[in-house]
Amino acid sequence: MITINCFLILSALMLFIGVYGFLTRRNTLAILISIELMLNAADLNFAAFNRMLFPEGQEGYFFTLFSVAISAAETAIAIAVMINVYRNLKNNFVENLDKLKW
Amino acid sequence: MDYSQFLNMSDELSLLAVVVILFMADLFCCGSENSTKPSKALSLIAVPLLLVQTVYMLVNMPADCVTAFGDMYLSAPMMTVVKAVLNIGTVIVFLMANVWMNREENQVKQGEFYLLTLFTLLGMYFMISSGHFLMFFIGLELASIPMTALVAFTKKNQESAEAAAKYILTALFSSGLLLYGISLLYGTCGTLYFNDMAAVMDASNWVQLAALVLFISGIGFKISLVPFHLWTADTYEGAPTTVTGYLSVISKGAAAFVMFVILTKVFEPMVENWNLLLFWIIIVSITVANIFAVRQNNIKRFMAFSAISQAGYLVLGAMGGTAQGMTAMVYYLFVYMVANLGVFAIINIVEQRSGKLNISDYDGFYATNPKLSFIMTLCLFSLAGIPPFAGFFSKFFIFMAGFKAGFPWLVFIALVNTVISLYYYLLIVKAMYIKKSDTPIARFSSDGYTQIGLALCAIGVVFAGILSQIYQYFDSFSFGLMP
Amino acid sequence: MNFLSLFVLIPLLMLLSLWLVKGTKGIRAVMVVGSSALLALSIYLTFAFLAERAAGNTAEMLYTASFTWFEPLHISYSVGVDGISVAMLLLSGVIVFTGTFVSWDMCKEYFLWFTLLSMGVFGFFISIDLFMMFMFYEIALIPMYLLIGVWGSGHKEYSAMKLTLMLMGASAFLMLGIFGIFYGAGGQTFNLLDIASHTGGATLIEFSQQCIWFPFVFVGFGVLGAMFPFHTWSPDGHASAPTAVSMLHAGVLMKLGGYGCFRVAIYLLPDAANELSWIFLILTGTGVVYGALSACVQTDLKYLNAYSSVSHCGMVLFAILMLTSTASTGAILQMLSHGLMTALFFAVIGMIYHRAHTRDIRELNGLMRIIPFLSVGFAIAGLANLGLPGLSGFVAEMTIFVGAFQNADLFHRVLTIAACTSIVVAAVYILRMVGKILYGTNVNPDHAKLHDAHWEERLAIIVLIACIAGIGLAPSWLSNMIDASVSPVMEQIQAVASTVSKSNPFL
Amino acid sequence: MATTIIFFVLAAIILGCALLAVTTKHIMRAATYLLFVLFGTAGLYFLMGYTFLGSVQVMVYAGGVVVLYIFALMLTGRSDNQKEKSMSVAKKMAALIASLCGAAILLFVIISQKFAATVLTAPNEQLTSIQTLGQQIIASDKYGYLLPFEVVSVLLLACIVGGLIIARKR
Amino acid sequence: MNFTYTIFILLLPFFSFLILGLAGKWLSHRTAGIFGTLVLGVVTVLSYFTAFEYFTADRVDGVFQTLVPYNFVWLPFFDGGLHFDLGIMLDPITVMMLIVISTVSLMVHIYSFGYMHGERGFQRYYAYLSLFTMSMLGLVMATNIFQMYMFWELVGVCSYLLIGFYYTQAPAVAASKKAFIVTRFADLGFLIGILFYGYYTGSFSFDFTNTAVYLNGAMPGVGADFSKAIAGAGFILPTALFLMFVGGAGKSAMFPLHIWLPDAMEGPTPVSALIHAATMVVAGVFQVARMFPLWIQYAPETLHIVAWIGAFTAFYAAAVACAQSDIKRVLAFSTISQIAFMMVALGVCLPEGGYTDNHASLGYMASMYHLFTHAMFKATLFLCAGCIIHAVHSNEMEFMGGMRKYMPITHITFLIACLAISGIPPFSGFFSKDEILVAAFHYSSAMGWIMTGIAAMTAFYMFRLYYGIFWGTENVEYHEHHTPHESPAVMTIPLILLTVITVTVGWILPGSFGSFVSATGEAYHIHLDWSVAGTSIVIAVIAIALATYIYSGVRQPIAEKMKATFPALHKWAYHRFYLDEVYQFVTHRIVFGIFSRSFAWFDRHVVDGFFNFLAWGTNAASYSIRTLQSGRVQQYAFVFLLGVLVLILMLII
Repeated sequence: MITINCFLILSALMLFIGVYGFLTRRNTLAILISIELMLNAADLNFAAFNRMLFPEGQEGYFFTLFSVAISAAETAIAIAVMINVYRNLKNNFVENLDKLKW
Repeated sequence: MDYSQFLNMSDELSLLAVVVILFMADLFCCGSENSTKPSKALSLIAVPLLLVQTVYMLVNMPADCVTAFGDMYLSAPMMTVVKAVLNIGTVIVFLMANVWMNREENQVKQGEFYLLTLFTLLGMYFMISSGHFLMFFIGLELASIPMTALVAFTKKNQESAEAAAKYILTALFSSGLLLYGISLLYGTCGTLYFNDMAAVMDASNWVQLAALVLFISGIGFKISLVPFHLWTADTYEGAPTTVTGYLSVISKGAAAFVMFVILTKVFEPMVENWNLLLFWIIIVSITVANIFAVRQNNIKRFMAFSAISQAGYLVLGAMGGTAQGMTAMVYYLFVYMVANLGVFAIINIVEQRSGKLNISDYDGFYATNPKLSFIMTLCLFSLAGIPPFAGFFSKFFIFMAGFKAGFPWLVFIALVNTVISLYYYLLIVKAMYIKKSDTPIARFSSDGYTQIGLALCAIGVVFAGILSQIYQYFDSFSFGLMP
Repeated sequence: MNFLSLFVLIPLLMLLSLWLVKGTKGIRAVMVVGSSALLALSIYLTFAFLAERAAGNTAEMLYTASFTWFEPLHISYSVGVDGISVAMLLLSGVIVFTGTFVSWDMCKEYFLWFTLLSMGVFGFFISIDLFMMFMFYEIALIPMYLLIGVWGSGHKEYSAMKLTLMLMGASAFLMLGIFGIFYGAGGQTFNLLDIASHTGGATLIEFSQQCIWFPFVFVGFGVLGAMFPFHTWSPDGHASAPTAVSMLHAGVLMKLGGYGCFRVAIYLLPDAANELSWIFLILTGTGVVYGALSACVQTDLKYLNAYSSVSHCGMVLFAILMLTSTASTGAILQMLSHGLMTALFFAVIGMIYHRAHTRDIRELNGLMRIIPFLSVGFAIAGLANLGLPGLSGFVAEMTIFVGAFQNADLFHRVLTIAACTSIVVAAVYILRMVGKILYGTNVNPDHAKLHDAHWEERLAIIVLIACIAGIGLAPSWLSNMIDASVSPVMEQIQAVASTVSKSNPFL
Repeated sequence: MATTIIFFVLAAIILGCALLAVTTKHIMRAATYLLFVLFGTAGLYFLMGYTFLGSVQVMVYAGGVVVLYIFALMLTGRSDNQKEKSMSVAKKMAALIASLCGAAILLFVIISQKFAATVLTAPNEQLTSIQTLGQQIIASDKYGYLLPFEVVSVLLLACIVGGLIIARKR
Repeated sequence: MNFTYTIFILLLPFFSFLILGLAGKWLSHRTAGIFGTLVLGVVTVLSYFTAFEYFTADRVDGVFQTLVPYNFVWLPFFDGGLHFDLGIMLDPITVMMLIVISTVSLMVHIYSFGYMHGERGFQRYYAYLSLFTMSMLGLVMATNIFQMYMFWELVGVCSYLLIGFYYTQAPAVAASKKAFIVTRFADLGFLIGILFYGYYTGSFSFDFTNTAVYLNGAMPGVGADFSKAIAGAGFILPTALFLMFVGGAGKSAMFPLHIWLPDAMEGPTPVSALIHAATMVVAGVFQVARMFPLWIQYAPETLHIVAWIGAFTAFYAAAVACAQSDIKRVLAFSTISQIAFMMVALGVCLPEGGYTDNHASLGYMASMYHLFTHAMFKATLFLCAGCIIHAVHSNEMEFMGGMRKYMPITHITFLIACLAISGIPPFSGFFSKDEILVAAFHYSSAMGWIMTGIAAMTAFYMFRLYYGIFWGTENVEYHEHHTPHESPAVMTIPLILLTVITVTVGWILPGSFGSFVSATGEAYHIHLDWSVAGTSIVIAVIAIALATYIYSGVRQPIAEKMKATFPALHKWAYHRFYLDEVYQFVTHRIVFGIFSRSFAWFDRHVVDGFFNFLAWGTNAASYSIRTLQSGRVQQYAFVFLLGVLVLILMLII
């Protein structure tokens, strides 16, 4: 019996796995990958809510749709930034991004 | 299908028109990479266009609230006013950017600079006028993503790259949480139209409360409120100075206003709850930022902490969501904008002329550049809230609003913090006037654009407070939960 | 346009012309013309005011005018004067005038800030709108930072910063207090008179509210009035400030504190004043004795005078808190008197310092023989300070003591007598200082050839001495003028005075 | 019943791959695991009957984003860059505890909310048909998405410009 | 009778002060001196004229009228019906004081012309003298206690300025400071007394007719019942009067506030004659006399305390005077002792029969009489001492001896004054002192005998001084270097004039002083009580003989032997029983050393330290939390996340 809670638990776990990844990965691209998990979790939520609770409307559906598009755009820019960092630092480790501090 | 409702969005459309004209201008007038002086034309186009558009917006201002696309787009006169305020700020940023854009390595990129800036501005427009969380989210992203490119604008610069990376990473993290929060709102309300949500909001619903927190964290990231602020200092320091200026007022201000609108519109039944949240966020923001600012040496980083602290004051206007608070907030934003951009314009010109960015480099600045340091002093005093400069009025009014909303002790803590902020603003004044230096910044003359920008800032700082019409103008449009 | 606004307008014009003129002569011309105009205006105001009163105009404030400023917030540009403000304006006029001459050799920027400071001071005294009052109060504070920081001496950066921060900290208290009053009275008007008389939409401020906001307002203004234990900005600040700034600061700016305490804290919050005055009486009473005793062991002339100011200004607040008509009149007289004599003191100290390059009592000797004019000025300032009859200090102190004695309970008696002892201690430190630096024989060869005062310095000293002696010899017109304006406040107090303070453990 | 089984299988795949994606030391593998997660999610969309959404997910994410990642990894692909050393245990533990607390709080909040106990059933084709979607996305009245659609286009344009400015050599 | 011209008695010296003070720089010594003296001459004439007019006017009910030609509110107070008036009041003691002050002042003016000849600051000196004369005249003509206080302070300042006239010399500066501070300290009592008095009686005026009304009935100001109760308890008025007396004790150098007076001798000698012998120092006596109706009616017991304080002071000062070697010091202690006599005389008045009984209040008249005579002969003594110092250039007796041959006029006048102070008839001192002794015996025989004994000590130390100067061992060596010579006429004439007064005033007007000045204002005829007078004469003669025996010879074996026998006593007496050291200890070590220093320390380190600590704390906090901004983006996210979680918990808990 799949209820909305199943989806919510799944997405919540996915979200926090993403968070965990964000907090622990050292490679900036790996961090971005973790972020994809977080965004994906939210997307899943929208779809599930729409389907399970408000099937008569399409708001969640469209939100997911737009969200996917926006995440793609974000990812593109983020990756560009990371490549730019790589050009400057010759590596992609997040702990090297510490010139600006205090 | 009624396309005439696009006309209700004249603000956004006119800005889009400006973008398109600039796009074309960039393409045709100065597109050639060999052209020697492309920049003049572009800024010559951009600034007047933006001004014209501002005037157009204000003249064409709807008399009352307008909606379009089935409440997807909501606008009110106050929103147009805020957009106009943001426009003025952007104009000043463009004016001060000119000297930086004229550098050889940037000349070729200047079209992109104007475009990206205007794209973010457009994003803020949509964010302000959103009537649906989707529009809000898209607007927010449109305001943040091109900003990353702006932060990374001098991409050969390692610090700029680092700043951009930190910015985009934090932005993505926060937008992930925000998106999740919005999904929870959807799950509990069944709709994301602002107009329909307040009716189904319930202060005892924990999911909605969690969503409220996630929303505040997402927007708090844009406003850079503690504890969502940590990117701010690094990004401000690393970003090109003009971009820092833009980030510190325009993007912050728009987000604060949007937060006010959404809190009062959507989260209206939870007013007690978000008051509690903002109460602590404001206290922590102001205090922590002030404490950090005290011992900064890089002036941009210093201004970053100052900006965080100012954000705390700005959000004070949102307490209780009163109409008076809104007026105070917009007024504060306006005053803060002119003063802060004035400071950044000077930081920028100093950086462009001498490459110096440390507070200690400003030792003896008054001896070599009295006029600039005088304007800088005016702006700093305004930021610190010293009369007769506008900052005093805005601080007084925002505290008054906070007091009226029923938070005297919050106001008191904020007031005590103004003393600390005065301390660090005076540190710069001290550096300029009192300290002596063996290697002061050499005497230089600033370019015409910067001069115009500084003149605007100085006029604003001096007159925006004394002339009560400005406040009254804002007040005539403001709205909120209570009068 | 109300002619009181000229008090703000003239400094504004001075600022503008200072900005435009070039060269020392031009600056001096602007300053002399401007400050003379201000002095003349304040003298004219005094006569006009007295004539108006004599003609039977008994309105609480004369020459009132009000223009709505921030309409949504009920802020208006409201001016008006009563006897107290007239006295204070006169004082400010004199000090600004003499201050101009004392800082004869200063540069343009100095005078810009100096004039801004003056504008704040004048504006404060003509305001009857709380917002305006607060605004001018802060306008007067901030130029201090640069004036001390740039043109000061000694630990000037530290002192300037400390002074500014402490005073701004006080204004934080003050601002909250003002909000408390505004909203406590219904949030309809910032006008002092309306709030006090419950007109113009203002309502009675509840007792519990008053008790919350009274300490805020009193401390807010009290810090500027050098209330113990918030006085420590004053010795450092005065010691580091350039001469005319010390004069203006001790002479006028510190008066803002006393004036504000009286005009806002006591006038608008009478119940709380009656209830809570004992706390502040203890503090100010302590300050009076403490300042005087601390002054006894100072070796720096300016520190000495600063501590003496702590004592004298403490006396002002002390008298205000006595809540009697006489004591309050005495407080205002003391403000005037202290303003003039401290200005004179600082002026002479500054001139001596300028010549001898030291202010250490131990290093100065026998100046009477070398620079007799300055020395005599110094001695007269000292004598005024210790309350010599015929000079202003005596008049003020006696009025205060008689007024304070109208409170018959033991608590007030003990404090009053303690405060009286300060006049003995004043004699001790003044005579010690006078004896050490003026008398005896000079042993320092560097000091043997100091030149006596220049004409502009002489002018300043003579004007100040004339004012001190003038008040000291013929005080009754002033006293009557002030008292007529004190009485509305006293009516407020008397309405509640029958209730004895419940919180005072000494009653 | 089948839905239940499929859901749990997909959920297991998603969670497992997600965990692997954030823990594996090889970044290329992480990208691959992400691909699986995204496929899994797409599977869930299909399960809900949101076929179009599922396809978009597969196309945009799997086909676009992950490929982007892989290109980026290639671009930054020096050997020492590919394999990361793990962080200090303390930091990991802190992150783990924070994430677990977060998950616990969020789950607690969600579970405490009594959502309608609708059970996942066969999808209503009418609501999610392409026609309906197509009409809604260009509808300008309520529940129409013309405006976001247009604005997203601006967003994409801005991203192109932004990406250009960052990525191009000069 | 129109006494409006009396205003000039005050105004003329004031203008003289202004002119000499402001324009003195441009005047020659001669002009300044003559100008000052002439003005004072006019004042003296006016004073005498006033006295003549006043005392020849008709009495009403046998009493001289109290006249108030001028009185106006100088400084209004607004509570309790109080106001600070300035005005002129004439009554017998005022008029008497006018004569004393103007006479002595004029003599001193003339005398100073010679004494101060060629001194730097000559104009300033005359300016100060004018100011002093004005203040002193204002003091005695005051219409109310506050006005008296005002001029009281002014004479204090004049005294300060004149003692410190030689301001380049450290002892003079120290002495002037001491004089001012000690009297100022005492004035604190005066002020508080005035405040009490004003509050509970509702008036500062010397017109006591209203006072009783207030005391018995409604009170001004707040808390009528409360104050009434206190006044009913009857210690308020005595307290107030006693506090005022403290002020008077300071000015009149009563023990233990006398310590400033000997040091005040650092000033120019004519100043000592004027201020520290004849006029200012008797202000305390005058003040008690002024308030006498209240004392005798409401505070007789307290008045007796005053008497005992006076008696002790008289004894103490006499004892110290016996051991001093500085001639001005001896005179100073003698002054203290004599003023104490006056104080005793006031103190021994008895309230029996109310204060309308002139006999019970004999001391009042005696005190005033002695004040008058003492002013004359003590001024003479000081001026003589001035001549001697002028001639010898030293104050120490060891440089003198045998001066009679060099300075005959000084010698004679000095001798006459000595006889007067010793109470030998027919000189004036005899008459006045005798009245005092009578009053003392009237009070109690113990007091009478004590005072008689002290009178004998007076005779002894005065003749010790006399012989020390004019006879005794001549310091021949020193005199060969500086041959002493008689002073010029401008200095000797005042001496002679004063001596003439001293000689004549007692017997020319026998018994008539009391008909002018008495406690009730009614004429009181002095008749010598020969039992008392005889005793005192005999004792005085014995004392003089003793002094002659010990000190008149060229060698003084007995004096040496006495010194050797009681070294401690002599040493203690010479050092004035170390009272100065005690004061020094209390003020410097305790008040300044402990209180002031610790306050100053407290201020710098605790109060100021607190604010500095706040600043330091902010900075320290700034450093200590900087790791929050570590530059690691993951930490930023971590904080972000924690923030979100905390906020959620804040809402849902």
